Amino acid sequence: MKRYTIDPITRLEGHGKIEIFCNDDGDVDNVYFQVPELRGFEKFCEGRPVEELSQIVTKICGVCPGCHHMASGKAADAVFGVEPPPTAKKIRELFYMAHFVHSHIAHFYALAAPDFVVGPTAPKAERNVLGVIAKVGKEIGTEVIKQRRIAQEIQALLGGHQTHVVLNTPGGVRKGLTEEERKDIEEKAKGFVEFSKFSLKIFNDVVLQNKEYVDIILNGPYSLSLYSMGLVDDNNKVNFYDGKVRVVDQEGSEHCKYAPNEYRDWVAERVEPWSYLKFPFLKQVGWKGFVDGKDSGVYHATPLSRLNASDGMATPAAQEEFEKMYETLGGKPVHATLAMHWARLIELLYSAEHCLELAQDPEITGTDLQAKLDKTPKEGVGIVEAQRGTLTHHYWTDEKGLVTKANIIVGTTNNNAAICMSLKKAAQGLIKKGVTVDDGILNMVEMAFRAYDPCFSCATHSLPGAMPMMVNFRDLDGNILRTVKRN
Amino acid sequence: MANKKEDTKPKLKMAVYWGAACGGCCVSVLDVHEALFDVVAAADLVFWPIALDTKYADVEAMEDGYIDLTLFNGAVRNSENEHMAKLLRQKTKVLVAYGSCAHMGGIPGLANFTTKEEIFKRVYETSESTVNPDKIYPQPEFEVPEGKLEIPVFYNDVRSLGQVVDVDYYLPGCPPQTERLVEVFMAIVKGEELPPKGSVVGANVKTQCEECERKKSDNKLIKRFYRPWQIEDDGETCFLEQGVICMGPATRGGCGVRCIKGNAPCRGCYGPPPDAPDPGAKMMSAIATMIDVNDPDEIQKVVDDIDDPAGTFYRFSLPGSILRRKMT
Amino acid sequence: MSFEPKIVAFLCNWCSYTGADLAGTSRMKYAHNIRIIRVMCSGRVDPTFVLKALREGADGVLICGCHPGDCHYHEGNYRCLRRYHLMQKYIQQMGIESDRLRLEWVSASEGKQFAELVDEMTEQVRKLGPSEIKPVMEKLAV
Amino acid sequence: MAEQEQRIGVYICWCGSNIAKMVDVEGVSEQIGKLPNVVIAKNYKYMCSDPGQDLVVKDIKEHNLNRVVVAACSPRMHEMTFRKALQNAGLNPYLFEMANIREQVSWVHEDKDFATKKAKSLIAAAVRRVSFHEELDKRTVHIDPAVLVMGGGISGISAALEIADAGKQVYLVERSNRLGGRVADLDVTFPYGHSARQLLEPMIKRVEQHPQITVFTECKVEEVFGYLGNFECKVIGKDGKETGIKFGNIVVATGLKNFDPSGMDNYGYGKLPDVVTSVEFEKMLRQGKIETKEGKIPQNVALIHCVGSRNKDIHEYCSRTCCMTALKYANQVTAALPETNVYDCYVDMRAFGKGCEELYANTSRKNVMFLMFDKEDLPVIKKTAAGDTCNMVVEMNEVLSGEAIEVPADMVVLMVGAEAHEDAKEVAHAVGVSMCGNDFFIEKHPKLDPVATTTDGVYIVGSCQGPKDIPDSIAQAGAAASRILATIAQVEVEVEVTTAVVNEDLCCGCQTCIKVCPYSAVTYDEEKKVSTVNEVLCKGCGTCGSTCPTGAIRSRHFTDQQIMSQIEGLMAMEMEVA
Repeated sequence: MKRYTIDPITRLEGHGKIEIFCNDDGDVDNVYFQVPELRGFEKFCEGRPVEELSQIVTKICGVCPGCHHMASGKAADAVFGVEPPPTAKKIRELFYMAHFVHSHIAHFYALAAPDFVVGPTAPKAERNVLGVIAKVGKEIGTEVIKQRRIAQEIQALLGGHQTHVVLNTPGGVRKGLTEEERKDIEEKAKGFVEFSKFSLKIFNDVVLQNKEYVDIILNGPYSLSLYSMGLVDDNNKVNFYDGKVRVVDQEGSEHCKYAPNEYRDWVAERVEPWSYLKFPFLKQVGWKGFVDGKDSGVYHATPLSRLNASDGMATPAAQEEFEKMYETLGGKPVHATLAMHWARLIELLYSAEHCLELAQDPEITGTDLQAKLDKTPKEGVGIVEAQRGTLTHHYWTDEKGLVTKANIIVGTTNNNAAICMSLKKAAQGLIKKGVTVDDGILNMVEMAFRAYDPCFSCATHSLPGAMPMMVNFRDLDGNILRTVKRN
Repeated sequence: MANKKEDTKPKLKMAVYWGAACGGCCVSVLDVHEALFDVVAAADLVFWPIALDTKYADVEAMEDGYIDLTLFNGAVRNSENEHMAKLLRQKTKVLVAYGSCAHMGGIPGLANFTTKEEIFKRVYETSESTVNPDKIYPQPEFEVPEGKLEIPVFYNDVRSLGQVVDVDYYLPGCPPQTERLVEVFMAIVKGEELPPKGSVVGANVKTQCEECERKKSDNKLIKRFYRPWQIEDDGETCFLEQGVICMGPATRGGCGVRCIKGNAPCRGCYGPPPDAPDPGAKMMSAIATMIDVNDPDEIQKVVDDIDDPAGTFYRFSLPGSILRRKMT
Repeated sequence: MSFEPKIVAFLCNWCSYTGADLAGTSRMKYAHNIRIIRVMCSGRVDPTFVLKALREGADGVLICGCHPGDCHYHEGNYRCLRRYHLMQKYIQQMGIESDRLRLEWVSASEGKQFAELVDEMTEQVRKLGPSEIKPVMEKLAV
Repeated sequence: MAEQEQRIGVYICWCGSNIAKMVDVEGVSEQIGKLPNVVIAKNYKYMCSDPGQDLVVKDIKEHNLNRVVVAACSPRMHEMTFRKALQNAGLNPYLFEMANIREQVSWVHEDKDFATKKAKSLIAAAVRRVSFHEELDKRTVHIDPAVLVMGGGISGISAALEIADAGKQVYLVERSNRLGGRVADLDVTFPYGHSARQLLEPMIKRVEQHPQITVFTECKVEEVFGYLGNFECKVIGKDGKETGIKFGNIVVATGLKNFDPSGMDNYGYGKLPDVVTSVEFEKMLRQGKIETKEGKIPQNVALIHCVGSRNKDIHEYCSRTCCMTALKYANQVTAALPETNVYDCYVDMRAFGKGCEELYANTSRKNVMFLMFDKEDLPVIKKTAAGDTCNMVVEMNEVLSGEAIEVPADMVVLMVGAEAHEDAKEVAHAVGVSMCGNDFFIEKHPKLDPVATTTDGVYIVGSCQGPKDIPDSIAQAGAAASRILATIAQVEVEVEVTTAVVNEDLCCGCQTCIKVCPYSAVTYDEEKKVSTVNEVLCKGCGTCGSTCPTGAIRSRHFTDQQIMSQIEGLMAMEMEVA
């Protein structure tokens, strides 16, 4: 048996490791994606005052701290049995939209675009954000940096920090918005909308007009038939901050739609001895191993799954793009892993539009920021959509509001099994007897991985990024015969 | 003269690495925004797992002291963190403990309130969403049908970088304010004289109150303590004078009083001022002294308002404190 | 060899230290396990000192000051009392038995009471057994 | 400090056999000699003796030591002695530390091994600490020569005269409407029977006419501000009139008051008309007629001692003057009424002091019956049935005969004890002196410094410090006066140097320290936005140092570093020998 170690970041450096085992014919036998990190927040949050957690859990992930801050804030609301006043809720959402804009821009331009705008098999040296800029023009590159920064400035304005925000307090927010600030954000939000539309145009011109790319998107190695999960509002429209979690099956019919406090009826987590990261699955379907199909409880929680699980977008322009995507890709649901990039841009547009709506909402400058906390704190669940998947925080407290237990299912963890399977499928499709495993092949494999925008800050804690790769060709004894490295 | 030197000087070789961290420190490096160009102009990033694909093997191949500057963020939580800390120490001229976790253990350091066993039991066994009847725990080495798989050893205790290797400088903050990083970085690039080894850089000597714009007086007499949500913060009076515990007086400035600007009391991520023998004891002493009753029972009542002293006064510094962990 | 507790004591100069001296001049006998450090006022006792003593291997820490109302510096002993209560809560949270830290009032004339206090606390700490703090620290040390 | 090369000399005192018998001084000095930075470790029979001190001085010069540790008795005993020795050797006196291995080791432990081990760790701690000691320079303040005397009794008056005669301004504040205090109530004094009036009146006249003395009667002193050499306060009259005065020293001579026995049922005071207190009896004597309420000559007079004194429920202390006053009465009664029987019911006859034992002896030769009772078993006074030979009986268990007896009495004199004034607390607070359990003021040292207090420039004389007779009170007044005159003569005095100091580079201006200081020595500088310590007001308690959250406030000579190193030294040696 041959053993290839694709070691995105080799074990000793690593924050995620892929082991590919091939049979003697050189075909891929099995693939393991391992996560070497654990920090145990669920345990050491015990004993802390519950309002502390929305600050502590942002340290689960410095890439999407805002998501943990929001999920935690909502869990704390629930613990005290209160809803923030309308103004407070809208300020939270405004912050959250800015967070999405910032994250989605970064992912598309820095991580995804190189593969499409420049080309999956283009020379490594060009296949990066600079290559993208070279292709689309420098002023756009500057625009990317600018928009990302503006989005962060809005977060900092509302949350004190631009990283580890301190916006939320149980039943409210710490800081209101002045009229000047509102006006300023309104202008910035208009910029977001324009830029999002522009980004979709690039995607349209560069990717969709290119048959080869469309093939890649729809091509086998990159598609899995999984359940799709996503948070939806009362009209089953995509919502990041609030609502119920909806799961649809491979054909798009509803498997379940649950309120946050019901999550344990529908989701369960499994432990494998070879990874520190657990493997969530749909409880009612059950764990059937690393296989797709309707009988397997494996699901994904990604921009694509969110769109699959919804009946559309809550803002006009995004809705148009929503319809266009499903039309182009042959109807809902879509199982092509790479379509996640398109879905992500549609979400970017939605975030921008909603950001503008909120900035124009007269209530946003209200002064009632804090609900009265007169109930005895007890237990609560908070669920939001993180960029990288449905994020669940569940706290129990004593009567003083000190945490007695905490349970957390982070965004990327939802996709742990799906990522393993995508990698296996891509590897099986790409690494075959006689095929020279070169940089291009490796990147094609990595594309399957990257599509999930895996934030292993949350789950393992490596940052999403162009992952270094290396394949060792080993003999039966595991001695390295040849090493192929990207670049 | 310095300029002349600069012209001829070869570019700085720089590395960034994370141990047990959240990635926020790395984001703070990315957030130099425009200044990124100055950084790139002045330094070759020879190792940065987020962005570059330099391998562990490549680092090992470097001669000792090859790297001029390493920003190591994150605490030391497992065998892999420890190995990399030691390797990078060996390969680096100036090793900087970057961010609260590397400085004093940070938030991951709160795990020193518990043990490896308790964490595993909670995460892999008793967690309400986990189904694990066979009580399977992750194993450092595990035989799958196809062969042996390995993952790092999870330690019982979290340690700060300085507790594992010799550290040249500490740059505190969760995450460090990007401007501070740029200042320190440029100082090194320009070859300016650096403070004595072991110093904290990129943070003020004075604590938060100096920069804090809230109204302060000597009226630090407290009849009871409040959790932030128990009071209506007037937005302008010193938190302590409103009975809310703020770590500001015992926490270095330099962050731009960012939490306080967000109407939250200082959380202490920038660590204690110079020569503090213990990161939390001084603040504990100050807070207790403010209690404005003398009857033992009344004192106890006020103290009972402080629900989580250890988690409050050592929020970012438990591993770096005198006691370092909970005795079990 | 049987366990001999090591107790570090911080005594205020005016009342307690003088009281301890009185026990001496009156030739009263008490347990040898106590090691006295003199401070001018119990108000000088910084929690850091207590933690340091425990860290360095003390099995118990005793703080003595003037009786309430008798403080040579008026209120120093009350400051100490307040800190003591918070410290107690902290060390218990850190898994340290509360009996390892005590605050007692001893006046300049209470040599006898001081001697009895030392004997009593020594036995109390003996029952608790050796403190595990130093061993744990050595295990953690680089 | 610590980076300078450390050359420490350690000296272990035998204190004769006081230490040597319980601590292996040889072994200790040998082991301590091996500690880092210790240049020499010696042991000697009496370190505090001149040869002992010379030894230190000589070594400092020969081995140019820059730190010295002496392990001997309590620093409260000899720290000053050795600091002076360092000074004589040209070394700053604060580069010295003392380990207390007598009061806190050899005198209190019985196992030589453990005692030796403990001594070692105490000395090791001192060695570690002393290397962080810093040179501290004495500071001086100018002294205002005026003096405030509180209380116009015999003590206050004599102190005022002593000081005023030396040409210094004195402010004498008396709360009542007359000078003279308790002595003015007396007829004659014991043991020699001098007339109190003849003693007192010339003194009072001199005070009233003295150009250097300003007398305030019916006045009280409001809170005193300032410090040695520079005090000030307001004097408030009954009419509310305020006078501000400045002075450099204070004599507290507020005296005491007599115990009121109304609360003691067994004596029936207040119910039985002919049970009188010594105060009331004294008045009869002054008026020259001893007679019962009915105006009859008493055939039997009983004197009862220790009323309100030496009583665990009232005052445990002895009031000192009552025994001799009782003897005085016995003599006065037998002289004035030869037919009258005098019964002196006592607990112990306390006749110390010049002429007192003689007075006792003489009295016992007279027609006086001495009866002893136990202070746990007090006599009971009962009214007798009408027509009885006497109108009262004192029932008591007589100790010497062991019999329960009834003492006939027509008049009973209760020898009431003394107690502190109700407002002693206010006075203590006003001038910053401490009080002991029974509300008398506490001297700086019960043996070595009986008139000074822990607040520099404040002295306590006479019975506000505890019951006293006239000569003792006057002696104390004289002592305080000469102490004060001595300081005034220095024009400037040295003040506490182990004060707190703020490091302005560290202070963040949180102002937590301000309200902590009992002497208002810490203030906030609005300009610099930092706290500052008035080092003259500061008494060096160190509370602000342990309050400061930034570590900006250092308590000189008790710095964190010094105390932490002491802990390290202590435990390091512990571990080694454990």
